[in-house]
Amino acid sequence: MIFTLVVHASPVQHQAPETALRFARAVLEAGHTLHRVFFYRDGVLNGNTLVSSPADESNIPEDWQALAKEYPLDLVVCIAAAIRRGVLDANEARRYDKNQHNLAPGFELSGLGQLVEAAMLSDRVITFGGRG
Amino acid sequence: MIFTLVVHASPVQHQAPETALRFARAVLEAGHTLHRVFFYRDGVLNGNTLVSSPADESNIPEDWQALAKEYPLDLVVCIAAAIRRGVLDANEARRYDKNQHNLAPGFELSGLGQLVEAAMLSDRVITFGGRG
Amino acid sequence: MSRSLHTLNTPPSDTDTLSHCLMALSEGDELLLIEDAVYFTLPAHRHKLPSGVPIHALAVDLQARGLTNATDISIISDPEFVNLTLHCNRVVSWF
Amino acid sequence: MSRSLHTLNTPPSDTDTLSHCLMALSEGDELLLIEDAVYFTLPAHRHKLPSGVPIHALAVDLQARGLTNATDISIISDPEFVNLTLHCNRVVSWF
Amino acid sequence: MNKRFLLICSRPPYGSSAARDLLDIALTCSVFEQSVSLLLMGDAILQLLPEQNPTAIRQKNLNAIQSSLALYDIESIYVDAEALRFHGLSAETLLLKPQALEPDALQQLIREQDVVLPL
Amino acid sequence: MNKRFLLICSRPPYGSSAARDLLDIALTCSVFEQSVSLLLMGDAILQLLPEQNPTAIRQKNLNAIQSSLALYDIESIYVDAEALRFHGLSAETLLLKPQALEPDALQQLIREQDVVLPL
Repeated sequence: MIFTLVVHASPVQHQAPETALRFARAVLEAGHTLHRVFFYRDGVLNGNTLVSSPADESNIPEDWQALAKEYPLDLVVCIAAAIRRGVLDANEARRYDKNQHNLAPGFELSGLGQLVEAAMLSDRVITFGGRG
Repeated sequence: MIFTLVVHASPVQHQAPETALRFARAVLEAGHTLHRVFFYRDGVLNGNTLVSSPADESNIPEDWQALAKEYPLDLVVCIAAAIRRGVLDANEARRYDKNQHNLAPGFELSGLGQLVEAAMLSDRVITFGGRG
Repeated sequence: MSRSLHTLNTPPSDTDTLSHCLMALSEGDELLLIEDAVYFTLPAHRHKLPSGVPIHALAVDLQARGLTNATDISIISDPEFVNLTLHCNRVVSWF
Repeated sequence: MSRSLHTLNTPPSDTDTLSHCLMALSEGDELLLIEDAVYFTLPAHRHKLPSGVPIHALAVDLQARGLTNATDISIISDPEFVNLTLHCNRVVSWF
Repeated sequence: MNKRFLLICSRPPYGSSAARDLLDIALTCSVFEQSVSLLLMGDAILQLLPEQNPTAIRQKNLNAIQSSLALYDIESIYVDAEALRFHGLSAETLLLKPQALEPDALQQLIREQDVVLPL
Repeated sequence: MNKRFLLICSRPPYGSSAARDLLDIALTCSVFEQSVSLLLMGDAILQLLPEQNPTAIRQKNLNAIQSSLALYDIESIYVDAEALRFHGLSAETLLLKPQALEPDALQQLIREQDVVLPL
């Protein structure tokens, strides 16, 4: 079975990204294909590499990266949502004249087409969202 | 009269930061003192300098900075909330071993004590929050 | 007399937040509708707000949402929002 | 037979989201309570969920919140959550 | 490949970005030549009130984006009938002339979909 | 300078960070030697259920933080009586032995405050 997950909520403030991570791991451990994880709305903050947690707390962006080291994983952050929320890769930082950037390695900025295409190719699409 | 504002919600996703900005301007234009604006929870994202808006859209971090150029303004971002959400100044970036940082100029990272102290010294404390 | 200004920014469907706000409203307090709470000015919802308390709504939020029929509510500007906070002893925000 | 799995993550106080979820539930669908929705397993709320539909709740979320009295609900693990999505034709999330 | 997409929203406009984010997905579905329907539940029917003017709160006018939906062949717009009753509105006074669905028809609509994307 | 702070929360624990963020403010008020009361309304009373164990969802156990409140002299913990009825709980079975307030007493509590901080 081919899965696509959609994450709408910011980590720390909402539990949804943590639930999505556990679901993603369960999908992969069961031998299914995880075609893509698409981050939209405040969910783009899952790809912010500057998230820094005290040693005894979870770090959601690092956890997605760790999962992507164990399994091939396509972590796509909606570019329009990301730019408005201040999650930039080196290219977009140049375009918007910023001298810093913060998209976590292993994540990629791309358009909403990547969500629709993933849904077209997947057997199951599951959204993890929060209030707001 | 001395005011302190508290902002809990992320810009773009919630309207609350925009309402807080308009209220802050109205306070200052009426000749009152705005002792501090304190950003907590996802509100720390108001201080993310990487927020980049298309030309015809508002940019909340830039708007706070613009207001701080017109009036003396103390924009304090809760340091514990900011670190967990990936809003770092150069110091914190060093401490957490990150080679980028994104706290907007004009904002300052500090502790929750700055909220309590501001509330002690102010006549009115007003919170702008959103669902979540 | 100790008076509170309550601000509410949730739509009428959020009955939980509304009930907390109403439970906390003392006689003599004032209520200001902002953001999504301006939908309480629709005729279907107006009766859900108390009648013994002055009710205000932010003009910019009504205008944004296409709401024009708030006849018995005081429609206020941002500077008037600031003034309301001066006339009360504290502000309590419900969101 | 086309069957949906509905996931719900809002607490019982959010009557709006609950009503949308219930309105959309077809006979034969399944309902999974996650995150704050596991509070529906409290005796005071259990009757608010339909009786003709299989109801599941995520074990980790019940455990986190100190809820242990979900007698007539299937308590499932993350791998079982994945399996539920396989047995339905689509997933509809309510949040 | 053509799939049936249903986008479900239950948030009012402007208080959050949900209404606008919904339209962005809808337009993208259309660009990819997928069948797309919108189901506005609860407060989301308020997105279709006419004469919105969010200039002073510095947001884009949703009415303008909504009026472009027909150009993208997005014409299946549904609202839940209970929401109309709750807000005291009728479908005829709303933009885009949405079709009001009672629960049975709403459940039928969902059963016909390949992908449901909530916002 | 001593002011009376009231922190109001209406969110359940773990689904969002509100419960924990509330406690962080409460402890800070205490460090600054301010009078601080907590008012848990609606779902926030669920923060006081015993035997929470959020290890598997990788959050800190709120019960542990709550049990430190007394060390900081934070002992004015209120819940709204209607929330107890809604959730079918009684104040005696909740941690921290909160005091249940009917609307009159709740309004009185708010009128006594200098600063109200909602979460």
